[in-house]
Amino acid sequence: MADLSVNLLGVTLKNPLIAASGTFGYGREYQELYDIGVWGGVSVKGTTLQPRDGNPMPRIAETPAGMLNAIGLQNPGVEAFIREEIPFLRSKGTAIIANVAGATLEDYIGIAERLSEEDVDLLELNISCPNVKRGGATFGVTPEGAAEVTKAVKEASGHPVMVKLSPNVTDIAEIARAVEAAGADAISLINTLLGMRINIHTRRPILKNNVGGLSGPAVFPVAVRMVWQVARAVSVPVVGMGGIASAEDAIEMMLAGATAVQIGAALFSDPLLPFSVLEGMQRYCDEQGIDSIGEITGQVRPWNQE
Amino acid sequence: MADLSVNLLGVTLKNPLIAASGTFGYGREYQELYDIGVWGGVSVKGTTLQPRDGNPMPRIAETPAGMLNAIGLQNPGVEAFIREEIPFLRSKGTAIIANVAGATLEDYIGIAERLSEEDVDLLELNISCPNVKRGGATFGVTPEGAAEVTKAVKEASGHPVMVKLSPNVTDIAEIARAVEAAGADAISLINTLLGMRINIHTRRPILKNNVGGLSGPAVFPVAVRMVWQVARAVSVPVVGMGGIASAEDAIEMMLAGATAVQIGAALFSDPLLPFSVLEGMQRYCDEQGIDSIGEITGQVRPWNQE
Amino acid sequence: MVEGRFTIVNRTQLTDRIVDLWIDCPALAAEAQPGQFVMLGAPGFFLRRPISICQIDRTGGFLRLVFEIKGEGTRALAALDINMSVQLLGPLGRGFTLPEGGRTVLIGGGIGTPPMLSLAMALPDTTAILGFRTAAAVILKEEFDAACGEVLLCTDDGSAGERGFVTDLLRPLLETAKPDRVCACGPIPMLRGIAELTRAAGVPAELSLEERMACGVGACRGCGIAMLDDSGRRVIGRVCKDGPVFPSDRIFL
Amino acid sequence: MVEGRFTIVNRTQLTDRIVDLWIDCPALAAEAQPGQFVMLGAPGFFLRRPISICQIDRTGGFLRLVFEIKGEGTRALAALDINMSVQLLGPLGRGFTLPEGGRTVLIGGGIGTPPMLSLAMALPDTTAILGFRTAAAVILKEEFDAACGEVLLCTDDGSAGERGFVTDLLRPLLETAKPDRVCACGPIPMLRGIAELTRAAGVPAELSLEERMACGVGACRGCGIAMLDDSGRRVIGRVCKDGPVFPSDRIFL
Ligand SMILES: Cc1cc2nc3c(=O)[nH]c(=O)nc-3n(C[C@H](O)[C@H](O)[C@H](O)COP(=O)(O)OP(=O)(O)OC[C@H]3O[C@@H](n4cnc5c(N)ncnc54)[C@H](O)[C@@H]3O)c2cc1C
Ligand SMILES: Cc1cc2nc3c(=O)[nH]c(=O)nc-3n(C[C@H](O)[C@H](O)[C@H](O)COP(=O)(O)OP(=O)(O)OC[C@H]3O[C@@H](n4cnc5c(N)ncnc54)[C@H](O)[C@@H]3O)c2cc1C
Ligand SMILES: Cc1cc2nc3c(=O)[nH]c(=O)nc-3n(C[C@H](O)[C@H](O)[C@H](O)COP(=O)(O)O)c2cc1C
Ligand SMILES: Cc1cc2nc3c(=O)[nH]c(=O)nc-3n(C[C@H](O)[C@H](O)[C@H](O)COP(=O)(O)O)c2cc1C
Ligand code: FES
Ligand code: FES
Repeated sequence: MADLSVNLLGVTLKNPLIAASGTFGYGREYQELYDIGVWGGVSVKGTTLQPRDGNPMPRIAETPAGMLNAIGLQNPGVEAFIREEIPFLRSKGTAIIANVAGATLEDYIGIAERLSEEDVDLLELNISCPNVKRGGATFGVTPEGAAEVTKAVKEASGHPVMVKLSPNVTDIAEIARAVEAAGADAISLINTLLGMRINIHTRRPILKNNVGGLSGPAVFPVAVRMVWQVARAVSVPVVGMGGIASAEDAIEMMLAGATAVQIGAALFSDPLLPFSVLEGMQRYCDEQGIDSIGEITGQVRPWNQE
Repeated sequence: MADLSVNLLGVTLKNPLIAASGTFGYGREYQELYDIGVWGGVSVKGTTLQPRDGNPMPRIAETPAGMLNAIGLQNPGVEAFIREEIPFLRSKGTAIIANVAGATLEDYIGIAERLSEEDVDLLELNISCPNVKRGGATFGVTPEGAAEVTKAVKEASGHPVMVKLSPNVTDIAEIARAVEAAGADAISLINTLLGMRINIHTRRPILKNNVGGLSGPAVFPVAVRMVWQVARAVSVPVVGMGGIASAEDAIEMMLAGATAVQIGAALFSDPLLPFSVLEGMQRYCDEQGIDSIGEITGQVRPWNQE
Repeated sequence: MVEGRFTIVNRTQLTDRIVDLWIDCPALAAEAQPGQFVMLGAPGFFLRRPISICQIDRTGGFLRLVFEIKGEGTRALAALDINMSVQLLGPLGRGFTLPEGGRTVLIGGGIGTPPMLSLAMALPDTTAILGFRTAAAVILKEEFDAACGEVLLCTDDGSAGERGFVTDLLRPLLETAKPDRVCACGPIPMLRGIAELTRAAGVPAELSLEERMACGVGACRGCGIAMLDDSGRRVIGRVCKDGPVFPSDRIFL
Repeated sequence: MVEGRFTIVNRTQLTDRIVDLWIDCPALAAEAQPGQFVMLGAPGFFLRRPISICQIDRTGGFLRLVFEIKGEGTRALAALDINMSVQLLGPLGRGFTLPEGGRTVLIGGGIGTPPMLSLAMALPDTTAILGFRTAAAVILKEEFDAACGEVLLCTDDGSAGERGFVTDLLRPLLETAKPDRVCACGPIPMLRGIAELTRAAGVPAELSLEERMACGVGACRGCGIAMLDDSGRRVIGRVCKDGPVFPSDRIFL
C-alpha cells in the first residue's frame, strides 16, 4: 500500500483529496451517507462575516458534462461556522479548510481576524466567486486586486493562507505570481468559469442571476492547463481542482503540479467518488511503483518547444 | 416554412449556419458525404500568407464533452486557397468566409490585401489562435493589440472584416468594444479555450504542443455568456460559436445575441448535424410562431438584477 | 441514505409521456417514507434527476418511480428497460408527517400525483383529489381507488371526472367535511391555491415542492426556498433537505 | 461515404480484450475496400473511434470490425451487444492498392492483424505473417489459414509459432522467395523494420498507420504525417484521407 498522505503547509492530509468549497456544505449532510473522515480535508462553504441568503432561484443549470451554479454564497456566517461546524468537522478527523469570502477588504480582514484563534487548519481565500455582485470577483481578476486582498488577509490571519484564483482571466500565472509575492502560503485553483444558459422557450436565462459559474468535467482541461501554468510560475504549493471526476483525473492534476486536489461538482454525479478515487490512486501507485503519492506532484514532463 | 435566411453585413446567408473555421477544411472532404451548399456559409481553415506545416503530432486530445486541438494552422497558404478553393466553394452556393491568420501585423495586412480583389464574402480575422507561438494570440488578448490588427486589416481589406475573439481574456466586452472602435464590421466568438491533457502513464502531455484549444459542447455555456456580453457591448453584428451541437443550442446562441452561428467540433460527433439543426430551427419557428429566424437574435430577456 | 446501482424489475408506460419503473433496492425501500425522493442518474447527463417515491414495497424491497418525460434527461431515463440498472441515491428529504389519526385530503395535480400514492397507502382515512389536464393524462386512478376512502377526479377540460381544478373540489370539502389535514403535490399555482384555501379554513396543509437540484442532500444550497425556521425566523431553507414537503404556513410560495 | 446508425448483428470476443462485431450496413459494405476504416461512435464519448474494416461481406451487406479495448472509448464500445446500434461514418481513407497479379506478403502485428484479413480475402496469392505477444493473444488464425496460401505465425515469447518478431520471418522470405509486394499493419517499430527490410530488398511496401483523429475525413488536419506528395515534395498529409495506407517510400516514420 502506497502512502497517500501529503503535506500541505505543515498540515498532514491523510490523502490528497479535499472536498471542494460549496459542494460539500460543512460535511454534515454527506455524513449521513458515509464517514466524511475519508477525506484528506474539507473546504467548507464560502463563509462570510454576516449570514447571507444568496441569490434567488433557480441557482442551478445543467450543461454538457458540467453545471452552472449561482448560489451567491448562501451561508450562515462566520459565527455559526465557528459555533456549530468547526467542532463537528474536527470530530471527523479531516483537515478543515475555512473558505472565506467577502465583498470588501474589511470583510476579508474581519473574517480572517475572527478565525485566527479558531481551530481550522488553513484559510482558503475565495477572491474569485463570480456570484456576488460588487463582490470578491473584482479582487480576483487583476494582479493588484488579488495582491491587495492577499496581503491584508495574510496580515490579519493566524493561519496559513491559501488563495483561490479565478480562471476568468487572461494571464493566470501573472495573478499567481502577484499573490505569491503578496504573501500567499499556497494557491488553489480553479474556481468556476463564468457561463450562461438560456431557456429557448421562455427566452429567459435559466439562472435568475443570468450568469453562473461553470464546473464539472467540462472544465477539466482548462483547470489542468492553469494548474500547470501556475505551478511553473510560483514556488508555493498548488491545490488543483476543476472537473476532477476519477482517480485518473486526480492523478493528472497532481502531475500538472498539484500537491493536493479538490473534488466538487462530480460529487453530485457520484456521491461516493472519494472512495473510488482513493482506490484508483492506490492501484496507480502499485502499477507505477510509487511509494508515496506525493512523488508525482508536478512530474509531468512537457514536450520541448522549439 | 419560416424564413431561415439572415443578413450578415449585406451578405444574405440562406440560413444562419456557418461551418466553423478549421473544422471543415475548405469543404471538399465533406462534399463527399453531402452537398455542402446546405450551409449558409463556410469559414475556411485559417489561412496564412505562406503555406504552413502546423504542429507536430499528436494534435488531438479528447476531453469530457469536447476536445483539444493544436493543429497550428496547417494550411496551403493564401495562393493555393485563391487558386483551388475559392472556385470550388463558390460553385457550391455557400457564402465564403476567409479566415485569415498571421504571426505579424505585416502578415495580416499582406493577406488582407491579397484577398481584396478575390471572390470571398467576408474576412474573418483570427486574432485568437492559441496554437501559433508568437502568433496571433498575442494580438487577441489585449484591447490595444486587438484594435491595432483590426485597424490595419480593415484599411487593407476590400471586404467586410469580422474579427474573431479569443475567450482567454478577463473582459471580453472590453476587447469587443476595442475592435468595434477600430473598425470591425462584425465580431465572431468564441475561439478555443486554452486547455491541457496529460497521459498519466507516460507523464507527458497528450498534445506535442503541450497545450491546445478546447472546443465542443463543454465550452457552450462559456460561449453563450460571452456572446451575450459582447452583443450588449457593441452594435455590430455578432456571430456566435462554441460548442453548438443541436438546433436548441444554435437557437440559444442566437437568443444570446448572435446574428448567425458557427458549428465546429460537433461535426466530428455528427457529420450530418447541419441537417438536423435546420430541421429543428424550422420546428422551433413553427412552435413559436416565428416567420423569420432573424427575429430571435438577441431576444433573451435577462432577469433584472437588483 | 443509500447510494448504489439497482436493477429495474418492471417498466410500463402509463401514458405516452409517463414512465413507471419498479426498482429492486431493498436498502432504500427499507428506509423510504411517503413524500421522500431519490436522485436518479440519467445516462449521459451530469446531474441526477430528483424523482419522488411513488410506492414503497418494503417486503419485496422495491420502490416505484413514476416520471414524466420533460426534457433530455427524463427522455434518457425513459429509454431504460427492465433488467437494466440505474444509479440511485436516497431516500432523501423530509416526507409527509404521518399522523396517528384524523382524516387527510390528498391532492395530486398532474405529475404531482405519483408522490401522493405512497402517502395514501400509509394513511387509514383519506380522500384523494386528483386533477389532470385531460382524460388521456389520468394516471394511477385505480391505485388511489384501492388506497383511499374516496377519490375525486377532475380534468381541465372535463373529459374525465369534474370539469375544473382540484381547488374547485377542495373548496366544498373544506366547508362541508373539514378534514384534519391536506397534503398536496403539483404545480405551483395549484399549491398556492391550496395554501390559501386551507389557511382560510384553518386546516393544516403540507405541500411538496420542486426546485432544480445538484446534490439532493442539502450540501450545495442549490435548491433554496424562503421559509420560517423553528424559531419563526425567515431563512433560506433547502427544498431537498428541509423539504421537499413543507408545512404550508412555513414557506413563501 | 455514408453516415448512419447501423445494427450489430453479431458480437463475439476473440480474447478477453478483443471484440469482434458484425454490423449490418449494406451502403458501407458496398463501397468498402481493404485497408479502409470507419469512424465508430462510442456511446458517451465526444470523438469517434477510427476502426479498420476487418472483413467485407458485400453480398450480405455486412462489415466486420475487430477492436481491442484500449481506453475508455473502446471499453464503452465493448459493452455494446447484438441488436444494439452504432453510429458509423465510412468507408474512409485510402486502402491498400489491389494489384492485378503477383504475390503479396501480408503482415499483421497484434491488433494490426484484423485490417489485413480483408486484403487477404481480396488477393489470390498471399503469404501472411502474423505476430503476437503470446499464444493467448493470437486472433483470426483460422481465417487467415483459409484466405492465404501460407500463414506464418510468431510470438514474442514463442508460445505459439516461431519465437520472434514478424521481421524475423520476413527477412528470409525476402531473400529466398521475394514477393512482389509487402503490405503491413501494426505497431510503429514493426512498420519501421518492415520499411527498412523491404527498401533494402527493393520490394514495394504499403503500410497502414494510426494517428489520433477528429473528423476522419481529411477536413480538420488533426492527423498529420510527413510525406512526399505526387511531385515528390515533402508535405504534411493526412492519415485519414491520404492514408491510412501509404507506400512506405512516401512517408517518414
Ligand atoms: C423533489 C422532487 C421530486 C420530483 N418528483 C418527480 C416525480 O415523481 N415525477 C416526475 O415526473 N417529476 C418529478 N420531479 C420533477 C423532475 O425532477 C423533472 O421533471 C426532471 O428533473 C426534468 O429533467 P429533464 O432532464 O427531463 O429536463 P431538463 O430541463 O432537460 O433538465 C435540466 C435540469 O433542470 C432540472 N429540472 C428541470 N425541471 C425540473 C423540475 N421541475 N424540478 C427539478 N429539477 C428540474 C433537471 O433535473 C436538470 O438538472 C421532481 C422534482 C423534485 C425537485
Ligand atoms: C485508421 C485507424 C484504424 C484503426 N483500426 C483499429 C482496429 O481495427 N482495431 C483496433 O483495435 N484499433 C484500431 N485503431 C486504433 C483505435 O482507434 C484506438 O485503439 C482507439 O481509438 C482507442 O480509443 P479508446 O477510447 O479506447 O482510448 P483512449 O486513449 O481513451 O482514447 C482517447 C482518444 O485518443 C484516440 N486514440 C487513442 N489511441 C489511438 C490510436 N492508437 N489511434 C488513433 N486514435 C487513438 C481515441 O480515438 C480518442 O480520441 C485504429 C486507428 C486508426 C487511426
Ligand atoms: C454549487 C457550487 C457552489 C460553490 N461554492 C463555492 C464557494 O462558496 N466558495 C468557493 O471558493 N468555491 C465555490 N465553488 C467552486 C468549487 O469549489 C470549485 O472551485 C469549482 O466548482 C471547480 O471544481 P469542480 O469542477 O470539481 O466542482 C462552488 C461550486 C459549486 C458547483
Ligand atoms: C480542429 C480545429 C481547428 C480549428 N482551426 C481554426 C482556425 O484555423 N481558425 C480559427 O479561427 N478557428 C479555428 N478553430 C476554432 C473553431 O473555429 C471554433 O472557434 C471553436 O472550435 C469553437 O467552436 P466549436 O466548439 O463549435 O468547435 C479550430 C477548431 C478546431 C476544433
Ligand atoms: S440540491 Fe444541494 S442543497 Fe438542495
Ligand atoms: S482526422 Fe481530421 S484530417 Fe484526419
